Amino acid sequence: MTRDELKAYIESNFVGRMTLLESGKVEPMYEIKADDLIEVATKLRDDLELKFDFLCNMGGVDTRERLEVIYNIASTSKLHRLDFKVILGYDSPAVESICPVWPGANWYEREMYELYGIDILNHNDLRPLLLPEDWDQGHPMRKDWDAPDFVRMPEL
Amino acid sequence: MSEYLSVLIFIAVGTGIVLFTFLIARLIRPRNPYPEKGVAYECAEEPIGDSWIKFNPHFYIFALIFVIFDVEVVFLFPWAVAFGQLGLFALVEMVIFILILFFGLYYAWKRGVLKWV
Amino acid sequence: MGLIKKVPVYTENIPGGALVATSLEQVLNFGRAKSLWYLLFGTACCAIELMCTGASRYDFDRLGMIYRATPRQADLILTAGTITKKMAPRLRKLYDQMAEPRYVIAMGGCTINGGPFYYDSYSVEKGIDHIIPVDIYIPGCPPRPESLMEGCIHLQEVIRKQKLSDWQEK
Amino acid sequence: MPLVLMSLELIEIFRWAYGLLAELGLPPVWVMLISYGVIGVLMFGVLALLALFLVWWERKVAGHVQQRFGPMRNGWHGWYQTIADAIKLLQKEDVDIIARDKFVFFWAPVLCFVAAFLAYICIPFGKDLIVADLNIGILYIMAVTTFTVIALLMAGWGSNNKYALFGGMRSAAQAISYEVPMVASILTVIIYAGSLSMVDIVQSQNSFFGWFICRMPFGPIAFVTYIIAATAEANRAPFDIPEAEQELVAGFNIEYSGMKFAMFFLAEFINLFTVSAIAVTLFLGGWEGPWLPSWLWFLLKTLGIVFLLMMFRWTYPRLRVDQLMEFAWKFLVPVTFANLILAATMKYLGWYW
Amino acid sequence: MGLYKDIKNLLLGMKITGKHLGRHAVTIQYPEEKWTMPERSRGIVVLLSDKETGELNCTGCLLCMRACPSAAIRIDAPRGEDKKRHVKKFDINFGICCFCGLCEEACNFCAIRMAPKYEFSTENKDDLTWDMHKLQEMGRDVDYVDTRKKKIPKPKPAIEEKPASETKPAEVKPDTPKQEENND
Amino acid sequence: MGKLRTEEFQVNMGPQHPSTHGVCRLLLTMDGEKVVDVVPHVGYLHRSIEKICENRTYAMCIPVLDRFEYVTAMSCNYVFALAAEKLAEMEVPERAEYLRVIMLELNRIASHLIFYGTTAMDVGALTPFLYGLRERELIVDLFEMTCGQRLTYNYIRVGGVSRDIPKEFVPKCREAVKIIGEKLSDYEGILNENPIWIARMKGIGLTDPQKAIAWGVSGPVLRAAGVKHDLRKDDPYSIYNKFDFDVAIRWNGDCYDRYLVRLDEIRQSLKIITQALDGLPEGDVRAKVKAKFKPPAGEVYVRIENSRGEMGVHLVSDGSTKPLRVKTRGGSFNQLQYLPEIVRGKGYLIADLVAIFATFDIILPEVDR
Repeated sequence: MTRDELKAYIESNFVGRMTLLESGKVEPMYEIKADDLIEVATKLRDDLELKFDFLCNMGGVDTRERLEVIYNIASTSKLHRLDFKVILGYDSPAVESICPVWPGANWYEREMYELYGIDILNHNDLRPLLLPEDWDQGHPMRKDWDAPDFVRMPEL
Repeated sequence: MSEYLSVLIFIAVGTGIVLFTFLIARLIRPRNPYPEKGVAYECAEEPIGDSWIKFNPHFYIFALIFVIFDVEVVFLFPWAVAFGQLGLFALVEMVIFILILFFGLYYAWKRGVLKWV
Repeated sequence: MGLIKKVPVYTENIPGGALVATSLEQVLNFGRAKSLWYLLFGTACCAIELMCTGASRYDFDRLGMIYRATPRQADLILTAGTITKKMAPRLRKLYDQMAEPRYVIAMGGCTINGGPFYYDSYSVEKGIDHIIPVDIYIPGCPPRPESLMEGCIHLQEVIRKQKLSDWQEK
Repeated sequence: MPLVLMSLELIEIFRWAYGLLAELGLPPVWVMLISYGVIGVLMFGVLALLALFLVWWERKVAGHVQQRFGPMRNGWHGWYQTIADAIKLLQKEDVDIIARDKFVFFWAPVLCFVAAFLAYICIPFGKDLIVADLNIGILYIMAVTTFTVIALLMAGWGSNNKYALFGGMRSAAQAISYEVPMVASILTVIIYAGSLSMVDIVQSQNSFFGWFICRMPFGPIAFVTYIIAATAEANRAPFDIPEAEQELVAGFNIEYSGMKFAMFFLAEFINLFTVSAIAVTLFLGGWEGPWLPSWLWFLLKTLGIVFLLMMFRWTYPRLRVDQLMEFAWKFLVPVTFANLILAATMKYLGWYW
Repeated sequence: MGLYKDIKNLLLGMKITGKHLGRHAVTIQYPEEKWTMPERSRGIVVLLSDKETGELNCTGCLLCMRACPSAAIRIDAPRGEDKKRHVKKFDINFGICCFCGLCEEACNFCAIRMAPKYEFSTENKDDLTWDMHKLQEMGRDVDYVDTRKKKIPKPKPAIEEKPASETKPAEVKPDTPKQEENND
Repeated sequence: MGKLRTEEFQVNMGPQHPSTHGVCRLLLTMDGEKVVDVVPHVGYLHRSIEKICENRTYAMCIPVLDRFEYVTAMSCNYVFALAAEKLAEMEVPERAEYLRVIMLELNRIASHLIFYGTTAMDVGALTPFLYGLRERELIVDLFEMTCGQRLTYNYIRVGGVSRDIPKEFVPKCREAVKIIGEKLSDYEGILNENPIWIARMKGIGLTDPQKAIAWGVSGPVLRAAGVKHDLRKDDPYSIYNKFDFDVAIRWNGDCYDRYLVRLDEIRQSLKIITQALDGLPEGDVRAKVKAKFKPPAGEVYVRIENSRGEMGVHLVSDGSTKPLRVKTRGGSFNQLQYLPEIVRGKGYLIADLVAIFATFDIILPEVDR
């Protein structure tokens, strides 16, 4: 499907569940409510017209105002692509694990959990992935994160 | 039997020289043991569990098959040496002997013993 | 054990003893310098250059340097690549497990000071000299194979200047 | 002068020295003890030099196969590179490993070396140039070199390291598996030689077409199977699974450093030379050859086989451990025994030359 | 049949390695013979000096310092009474430098350059922070095309410069738009 | 002989192990020689590249991202430049696009040559490793001639490439292409049909295409399992639609096929380079970019076909000179995740695991970042 067809299709089939955002520059970027995530994701994957079977990438974003979880998905058979995100607040951010939909999300979610402190619900294995085993300094990818031995780039 | 004396002497000489080099090395090498140094090397990680473990038993089955064949080979050596003087009877008998053993090997093969894992 | 350290002391009073001690020193240093077996230890970009140095174009073997996979038989750690905070205890462990005499070459910016990851990085160790003693620093990101070889030749020269009496200090 | 050199048989020197010793008037037992002792020390020297040379040569061969040079910076083409290595290893610390079996750990390299060393009692380096021509020669060598396996198993067990244990187990399984086809290949020769003595075996192949490798059709088969089994026995690639670097880091010698490691290293190369020497003795006519002195012929032929084994190492990938076993039991053992029966039948029928 | 094929392929492998055995090595034996570095090689950062006066070209504009992604360059160039900057300190820490060449591109005054040199191992970490003088010393023998605008070329060096400018036209060309954009 | 059970035990493979290609730690649960389970532990090379990029300007990000996947640093440069260009809706001169394609494909070959070498080495053949690296040097020479570095290029920039190629580049590149094309027969001769190699590789590490897609596996690993998925064809970026090349594909999904796919890809890359060299237009190599490059606020995810699969960047801009978020994605990340799936319970030996790991061509910076 071309980009416009995709937009139209989603508009007609996901009424109220996926909101088109303006920030997406190339591919359409949608917002999905956190509690609706699994259902929409499953539908995106299983819909015969869409067939988004491939999770390219996912990760957290700290925009200084809120936390976001971005998902970039693609279809290996239909060759189209789509982005969507879940917007979260700073206090106790949590998002449902989408491993049941795309198992490849496993490590991305672990990474997000430790780097952004976004809790992943129903994830069976949230051991630290990238940080040392004895890390106790919080979630370093947050913009306001700081630590005693963290050297910021000098403003030159 | 004087030739066999050489074996003994060689064992003594070989062991002696090796121990002598160890001694020399002991005199000139540095020595600085501390507990971390003695930890078993396991790819820069702390080893998990004991390394003296019950190992895969298939290893012993190989050893058993080997013993059978080695015994056979022991019989074959005098047969081979004296083969020139023995004649047809020895040939046929040894062929039968080998075939019996191969039947054993075949049996082991079919039972899947000849698999390392 | 440790007898060799006393050789210069014993030979001091014998005529020509100093000569014996020096030539012994030279022979032993020659062995150490010319046969640096390095530990196969590469973490990041520098490891690729280390591989290239071992390959046909540059041929590390010419300098008498071959790799050993186990630290027990290695004389030299070429810390090829970034050492992160998670990796630092492992590097220390590897260094501990090496048999003496042992040497360390800090290859590339990351190991010297953290390199491009000095600022703003929450997980990179800023210089491996906090973890293990370093003999030679080779700047570069990553250093060219020639730089690496130059560093190794530099290390060989350093080793050849060592004195019998201060061998076991390190 | 060159002609004199060419006909120089080393054995004359030994005969002359023995004569001197005998004239001293010592009791004969003492003469024997002293002469064997001196020969043992000499042999050690020769083997150490040989191993140093082989290590250097291996590195050169590897280098040139890979379009590089190998050691270059110590002497002409790095000829004293391995001497530097030896001096280095001599002054390398011997790491004290926690919780190991100290006794086993210490004696493993000694046993490994001695086992390799003992084989040299009855390897004929030249005409009459043999320490002791044991009448069970080849059987003795087979028996003695197998001790290496026990040494490797000891090393693996004593190291208190899982990788070392893997290496030890693998080496034991490998060595016992390849022992059978190796012996079977050797037996093919023995049927024709009619003797176990190494000297007799060489003397029974007195012309080029008398070499056992040229005896059709079983000779070449026996030779090839022997070379394969020997490569495995010497733990050489593609059968070097006990110390497979990419799997087991360094295998059984993972915890060894300094001189103890050097002994394993030395034994490995001595074993390499041993299996090549046996191949030469059994299949390639031993010291036989025109023009040159016999020991030189022997050396050249052996180094040729060593070179072949080195080329194997630098060409082929490594077999997996179970494939290695299956290859031994399901291919080599049947083939060698069939070949043995074939050889025996032909000998009985007289269809050979 | 399978056996025959296997043996053939094993021998083929031997043939290939054997073939290489006879060929000459591709090795460059480093300390004796050296690889001629291409002139664009980013070996080390140097400061260039004026070809006539021998003084540093650097004007202390801090462009390179701001362009450096790893903040390895430290410049102290306060404005003097004549409103011009005078370079007091120009340190580069090669333990941080990532040899990306952005400083060279940022510079409008032919003052900083990546030179094809690479032999700088030291025993002391502090030796890797080079000051102005060492950087200048290293840059003495680096040939470059003077593209500064303020200089009025005198007749004498113009002749000398000609062959140099012919050898690297490719290098000058992409630099030109870069300079314009930095002047914005 | 299933009745004979022995103790299961755990062995660490890595972080310092000859065949983990860097600092991956595989915690193996073993039963004798058999691998029962494998748990990858990563993060030993986590250098916080994403955090660093958030505090650098767009131009400065590129040298940092060079270190993200150093084996194919050109791709890292390119994917970030592409994302920034998409954000700023910038046009790139045609010559620059051609140069980019040449560099990307050369780098793909260089990466596959390293793959060839390391895989051969992991399986025990030492000489092919040096042969692979020998030809890689030719490519590295070309890079050094063009951008001055052997490994971290910083060549492809936002708006084009940093410099035009030197004069002697084109003939030298043609020569390198020719030599590599010739040497490929050597590579294949020494390994492809070698019975030991086949025994070690065939039927080992079977990947299931549907599962692989679900796990996000991409690149040669996926193509070896029979999925014709190549972003150069499926989602063409740059000017790949101008070139005539085939997608290398195999169907069995075992180690041997993964190896063959990569060798085929070298061939296809050579083909693309030849076409690109033939069609190389004259002109500028870099669009005008302001010194203070500020793309408008927005976000974009771009992906390209790297030698290890899909490489992508999700770039979020808030309209300032520095990106708000750079989320990188490397093929190895998903492949390493998928690795336990195909090893667990299949009864592979350590040697098989080494071969699988090698043919997945995992390198750790891409996983750890």
